[in-house]
Amino acid sequence: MSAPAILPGELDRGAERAILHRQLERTWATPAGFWGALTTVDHKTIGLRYIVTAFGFLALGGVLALAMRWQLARPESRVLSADLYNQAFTVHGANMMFLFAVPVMEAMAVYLVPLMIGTRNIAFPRLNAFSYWIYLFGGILLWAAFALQIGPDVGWFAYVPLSGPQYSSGKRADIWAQMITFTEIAALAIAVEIVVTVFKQRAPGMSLDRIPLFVWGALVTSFLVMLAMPAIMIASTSLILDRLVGTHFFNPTEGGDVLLWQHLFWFFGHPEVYIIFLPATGMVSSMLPTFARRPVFGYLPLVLSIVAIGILSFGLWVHHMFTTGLPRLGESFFTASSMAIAVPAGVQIFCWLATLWDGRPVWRTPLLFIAAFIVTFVLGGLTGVMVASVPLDLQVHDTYFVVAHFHYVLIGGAVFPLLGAIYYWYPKMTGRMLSERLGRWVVGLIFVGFHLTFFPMHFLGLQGMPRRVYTYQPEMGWGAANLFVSLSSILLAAGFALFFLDVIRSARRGPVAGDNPWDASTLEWATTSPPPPYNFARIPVVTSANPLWSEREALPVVTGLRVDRREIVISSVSDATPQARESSPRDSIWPLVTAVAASVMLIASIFTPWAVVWGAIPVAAALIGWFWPKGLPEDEA
Amino acid sequence: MRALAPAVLAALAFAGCQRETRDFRTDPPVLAALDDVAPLPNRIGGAPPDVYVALGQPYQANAYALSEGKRLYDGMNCKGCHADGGGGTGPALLDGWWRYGPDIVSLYVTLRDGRPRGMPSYADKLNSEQLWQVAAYVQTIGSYRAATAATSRNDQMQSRPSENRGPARAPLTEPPSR
Amino acid sequence: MGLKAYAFETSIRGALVAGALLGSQTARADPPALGLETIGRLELAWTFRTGNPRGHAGAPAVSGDSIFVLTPFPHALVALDLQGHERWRVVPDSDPRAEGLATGGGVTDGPVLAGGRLYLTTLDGHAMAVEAATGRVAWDRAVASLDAGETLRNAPLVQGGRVYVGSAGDDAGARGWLAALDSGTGRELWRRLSTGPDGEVGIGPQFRSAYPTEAGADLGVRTWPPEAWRQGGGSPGPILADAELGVVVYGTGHPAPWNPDQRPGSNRWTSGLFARDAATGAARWFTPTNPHDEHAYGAASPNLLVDRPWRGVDRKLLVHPDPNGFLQVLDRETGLILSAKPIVPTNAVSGLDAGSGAPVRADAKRTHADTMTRDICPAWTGPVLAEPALSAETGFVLLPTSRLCMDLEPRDSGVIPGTLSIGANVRLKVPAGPAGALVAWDLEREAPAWTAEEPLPLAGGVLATGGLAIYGTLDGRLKALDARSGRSLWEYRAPSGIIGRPVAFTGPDGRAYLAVLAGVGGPLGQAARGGIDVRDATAAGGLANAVRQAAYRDILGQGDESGSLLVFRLP
Amino acid sequence: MRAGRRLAIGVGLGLGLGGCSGSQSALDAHGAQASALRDLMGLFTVVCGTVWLLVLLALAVAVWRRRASGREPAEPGATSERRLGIVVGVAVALTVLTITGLTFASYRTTRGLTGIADEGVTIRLRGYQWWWEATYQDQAPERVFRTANELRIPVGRPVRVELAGVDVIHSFWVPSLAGKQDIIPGRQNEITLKAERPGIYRGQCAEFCGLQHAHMAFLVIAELPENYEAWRSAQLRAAEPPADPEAARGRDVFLAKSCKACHAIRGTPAGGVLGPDLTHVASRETIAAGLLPTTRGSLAAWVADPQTVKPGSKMPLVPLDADELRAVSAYLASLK
Repeated sequence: MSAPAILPGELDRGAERAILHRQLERTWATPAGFWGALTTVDHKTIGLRYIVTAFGFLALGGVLALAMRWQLARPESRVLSADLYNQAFTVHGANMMFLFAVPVMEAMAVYLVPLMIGTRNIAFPRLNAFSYWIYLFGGILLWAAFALQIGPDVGWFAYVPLSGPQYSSGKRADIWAQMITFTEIAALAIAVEIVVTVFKQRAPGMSLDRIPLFVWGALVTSFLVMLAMPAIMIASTSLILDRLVGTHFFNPTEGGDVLLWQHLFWFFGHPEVYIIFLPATGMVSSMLPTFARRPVFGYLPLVLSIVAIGILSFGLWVHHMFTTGLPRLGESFFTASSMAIAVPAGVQIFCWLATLWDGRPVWRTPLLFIAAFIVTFVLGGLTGVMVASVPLDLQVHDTYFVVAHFHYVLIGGAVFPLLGAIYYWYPKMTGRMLSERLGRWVVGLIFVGFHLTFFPMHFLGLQGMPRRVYTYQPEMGWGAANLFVSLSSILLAAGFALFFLDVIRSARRGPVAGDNPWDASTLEWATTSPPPPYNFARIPVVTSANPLWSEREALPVVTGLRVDRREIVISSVSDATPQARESSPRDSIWPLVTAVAASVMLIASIFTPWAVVWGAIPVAAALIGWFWPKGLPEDEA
Repeated sequence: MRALAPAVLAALAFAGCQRETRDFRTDPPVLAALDDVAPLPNRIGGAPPDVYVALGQPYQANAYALSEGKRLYDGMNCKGCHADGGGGTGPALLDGWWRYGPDIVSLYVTLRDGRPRGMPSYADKLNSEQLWQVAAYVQTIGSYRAATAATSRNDQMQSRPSENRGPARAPLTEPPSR
Repeated sequence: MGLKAYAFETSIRGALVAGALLGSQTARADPPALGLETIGRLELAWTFRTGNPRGHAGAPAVSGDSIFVLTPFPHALVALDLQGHERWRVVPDSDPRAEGLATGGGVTDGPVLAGGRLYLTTLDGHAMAVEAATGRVAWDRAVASLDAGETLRNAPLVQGGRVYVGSAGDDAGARGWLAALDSGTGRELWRRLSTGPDGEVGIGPQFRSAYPTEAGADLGVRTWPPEAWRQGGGSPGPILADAELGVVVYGTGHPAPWNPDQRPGSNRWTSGLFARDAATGAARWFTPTNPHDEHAYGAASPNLLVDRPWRGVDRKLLVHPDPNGFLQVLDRETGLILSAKPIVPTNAVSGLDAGSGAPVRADAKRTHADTMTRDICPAWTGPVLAEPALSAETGFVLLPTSRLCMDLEPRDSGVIPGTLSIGANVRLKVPAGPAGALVAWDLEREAPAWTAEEPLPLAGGVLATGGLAIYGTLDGRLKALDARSGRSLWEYRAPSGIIGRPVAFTGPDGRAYLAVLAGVGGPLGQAARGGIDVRDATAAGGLANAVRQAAYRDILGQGDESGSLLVFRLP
Repeated sequence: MRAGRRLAIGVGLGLGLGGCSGSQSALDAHGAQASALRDLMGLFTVVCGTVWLLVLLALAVAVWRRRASGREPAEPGATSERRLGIVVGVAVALTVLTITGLTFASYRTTRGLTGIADEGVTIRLRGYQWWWEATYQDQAPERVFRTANELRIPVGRPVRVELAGVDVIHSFWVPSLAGKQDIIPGRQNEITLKAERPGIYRGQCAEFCGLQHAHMAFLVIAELPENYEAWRSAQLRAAEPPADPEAARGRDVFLAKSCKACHAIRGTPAGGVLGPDLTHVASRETIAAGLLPTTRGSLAAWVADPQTVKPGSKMPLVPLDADELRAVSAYLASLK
């Protein structure tokens, strides 16, 4: 008790651990209570919040999917009206892509990346908080609109002219376009944070070849976000301008082009799939060694595959447009590039199989999810090879075959690893384990339910059932398969329900986990579960790709950081040699204020273009407040 | 604060609610009742039918109805005489000077019964709901009334400022000469 | 020189009839006193306000000491003495529904004076004969049906005891027709249509076209999709008569609707030139000038009959300024096109195919449904809307031209009774440079002798007299040029734009008079009148778009409330 | 009115049962294009299926193969690492080979699709929300006519379908005959059909186009050339004046009510273009874009209450009393 505290401005030169903890706690902790919840900039709190919100949207989107399957269970059914069904599938698609899949992958990165690379907070933590609020408001906008029957009804890729001013009256398409703006701002903010965090805040010694593969996935994903999202921002902004101001970007009569929309959208839309998929492969690569009990096979090929997929993903957007009558030569190029992406994807699969082959698998729920992922994703990838072929795409494009294909890729390729990842990192996030027994049920129900639901859709598509039909005529002969699919979807839903139940129950009642329950090798397991606000009392020093396995006794650490202000270590890009101490911002209400101001501006601009002018004033005021010096220690240097 | 944002959003959305509902099927009795206008003896102005008021004047405030009105305006050859509101063979509608006034009942009567100087009757071309849709759309062309709902812009040749910008505003200074 | 100039003073837009053939009632064309030297002394004697705000096209008729004015719809026929006092006035009953069919500003033309009677047609479909001396209506016949979308715009042609009347109503999808009435009683002698089976069109054994494309039975049906000819348009333009040959010659209007994709085929007998037997109406020849008309040009422009040597041989010529921008010279005995040269900048048509006489269209300016084609020159209004004149002193053809271009977007349009099924969105455009010009065309050289450029298109007719070219402009200037050089000699500022044609005559007092109707309107002037909102670029057939351009804006404010007759006199 | 309404609902609900049939399966190929695509589909399925099974096999062996036990993380040995590396390398090489092979197979099929000689029938097809308008083209304009929601084509002759956009994007798809091609405003696309045997092939709009995207179907009826020519000449004729008095009354009702403003019937003053041309409506197998079989009852149901049968369609409810409805349906049913 009488041990001397570290004085303000003094550095941690090997202080006693308890004192150090107390000091760091005082510096880094988020104030308790409601105010603290609004002002926090802790990447763990925000990351968790993000994850929970995204799973909330997943549940809502799932309910919509069930409603649609109810409607489609019988021919000419009238459970949902055509109008409501069109809103339902649009909101389902937009919700799953923009409010669940991308945000949840980024949220996992927000939570895990600083822990995995051994730093105390993400770069630009206030921007991180702002990103969450904007995302939340965008999600609320979409769902509030749907609840009020003004949900967008133009499909999640909102092709013009259907979503244009003439054929989509009212504000439905505007809400879709503006929701895009919200989620894109949020995603871009995170992408910037992740890139800076990974490049400049790695623990000393974590050179490029020691970065965990999930972090590689998150890094490449962030670059994809930064390169792809501007295309959709341009597209959705042009659409809003067409609709609100009367420009003619997509009006062929006045010199615009309908296909411009599709090019812009898919230039974003295809990388979007990899934005979702790459972090998932990173998760697999990071989890697999823990359960195979050996380091991952082919670290370098895996990293190169991630980068290669990231690059190739920009060269295949046209395979969504094979039926639009583009020149055949160009289409052939995109066939080749679409097929080529199977190669790096194959490299990853083979490396994982090799890891399993050579390892000694421990069959816990995350590994089960990984196995389910391999089985499902390979199938989805192979149907992907089919749709990449111009002639085959002419038959299966816009049918249930494609519906099946992308659910295989997205659920099989991203959601399965994600669920595995939740099982894997849940103890780190909450300090408690999820139920292994329920976990096996979850894997089983979801795996079986998924395949029973989506596999028959391949055949429905080949039998001529187009996607996005709110009903079909009884004589088409699709009734039995659709009924089967609808019934199977209940099984799938039951699996997800069980998962949610487990997650909610275990948060309080699960067995206590301890720091490193899986005996994993990466840095996030080097701190307590859940981690303290400052992540690491002292920043670890990394000497290998699997630090917790190679340094089993005690990790070497860095000392010499100030404890009376938020401070992190800045290191070099390639070798991660320490370069500087840098302050990290404290809690602030201004990100929320800015987010509210920006939301008001964006939503009001659906109704009048003048909102952009008048709405910019509060945003500017909020930003001034955000950056105004407060006289805190963090303001120094 | 966290609860406020949804509340504000909801309030905004509720305001936009009526303008978005889409009722595709109007019962034949309602259709019949919608034709029950009571124009004044000079056939300018008058009372809309009770059912129209009871429904909350749906056609003037509903974006979908206005868009349908616009579609019919084009499809029923209104453009042949009135262009996109600028006039030609028929009088202009964009300006603030209408022969029979801006009242919705006048517009309805004009469309239904025609007017002597070349305006044909559309009673045998549109049903009463469609007549209301066209009347409501035509009303948005003129400069008389600020509307809560805007029509869509055509993807055709741009002939005047975008409808979505709001009601056309005319300089009500010079009366036309005819 | 062997040149025989027909007289062009007989007022009528479209019914330019040889004065010599009309007899002594017609005023003389060559008032000796009005000429290059005297024009500068011309001064306004009086004006007469008609009280009608529509565009005043055509010219008054003059007889002795009377001057007769037919106001636009609703019509009034007014007889004035040479001091401007009203003698009598006839106001025919009018059907206001005609306003709904009055496309292109709804300008009308007339009256025509012949044999002591005034012949006139009304917009709402009546043909009338009125005693010039008393104003008594001799006969009044309803010949056109408003229910079918027909109106009457052009002045009748009176010749050889027959009154020829041509319908209007292409934009309403009415089948065009030409009818001959008995001038004494108004009884209909024959009526020939511009589309449909040979019997109705008047194609028979007499028919001999200069072009093989016109051979075949029932082309008026077979060059249309099934039944489309029933709404086919093709209303006659101004009619000319050649008594020697016993024919009447006129151009037919564009096919309906504008959208070419709704009417594949060459759409006979629209958009071409017809010569018909004056007595029976049987067709003598037909020369298509814009078959399968994609730009709503038609061929109903005002023509000239000229007899003169052509490449060494004396020929009876028809000078036809086609709306596609080419001045065509035809042999009016056979319909053979002898020459075709552009008189305004053109890009829609690059030339004529020698074998068929059909225009060679530029692919870039072809039009299709739902597709916008930009900058088509000339615009649908064509280069020459009003009467050209032959200057007897110089032999030049004086053409009042407009150089407008257009953007055109055809759209599917249905035939809905009582509505104008135009089926196109159109914007007129003023190209760079002058928007109009008076072109003196030298038939000998097949090239312009001189060109007097104008900031605005010319929409009124030209008077050629005493070596002068006299014409009015849309911004209200009445001008006289030297017909040899185009040098400006005299100008008068009228209270309103002029789309009428000046007429010169010698009064009983022996003094030279010049009369012209002022009152802007018509397809190129109606936006000046109010009632058109130029913020809509497609308003008034796309004219609004041109008016929004700086070069055309002068026309605004020319909308004097009422039209007026201006009468000038040499002191 | 009430009778008509009841009739409407009765037929509206009971429809479909006796509806038209017609295959809409990509696997049931009856056209040159569709057959080529089906064969390619077979090749891809076999190759991809094999690959998938191999991966599953590898996974199964990797999971169940016998190995030393122990939970301690093991640092892999250099030889096993090299051996694994070779296996993975070979697998990647095989992947590259397979992918290249499939790509070339795909190219070859594409070349074959575009190589169909272009002669015979040309049809200009336009997609509207939510029906199809077909204009049969011909050098002779008098042989050009419009019909709707049904294409008749001669067997064995290539048929060029020009796809012209009017409102939003639609996609023309007859799975049994050919792949799909989008109809895009502002662009000209085309597709060639060639039916190998007579039959009724159903097609449907494949690109989401709004409310009634689900009910935007059409039939392609392939007939022997002589039947096709007979049909074509019949279509060229104007509608016959109705023979029986009820149908004649129906025509009068049709022309007096708002039907004429949107529909055209050649041979009558009705000349609207907002809806399908009805000149020979009763000669078509279905009405309302493949929704109902053409019978007098379904015509009556459709006219009486289109918004119950196809909610949101652009066909308005035209108030008719029971007599008028009967007469109009008799008239429409007479338009063979």
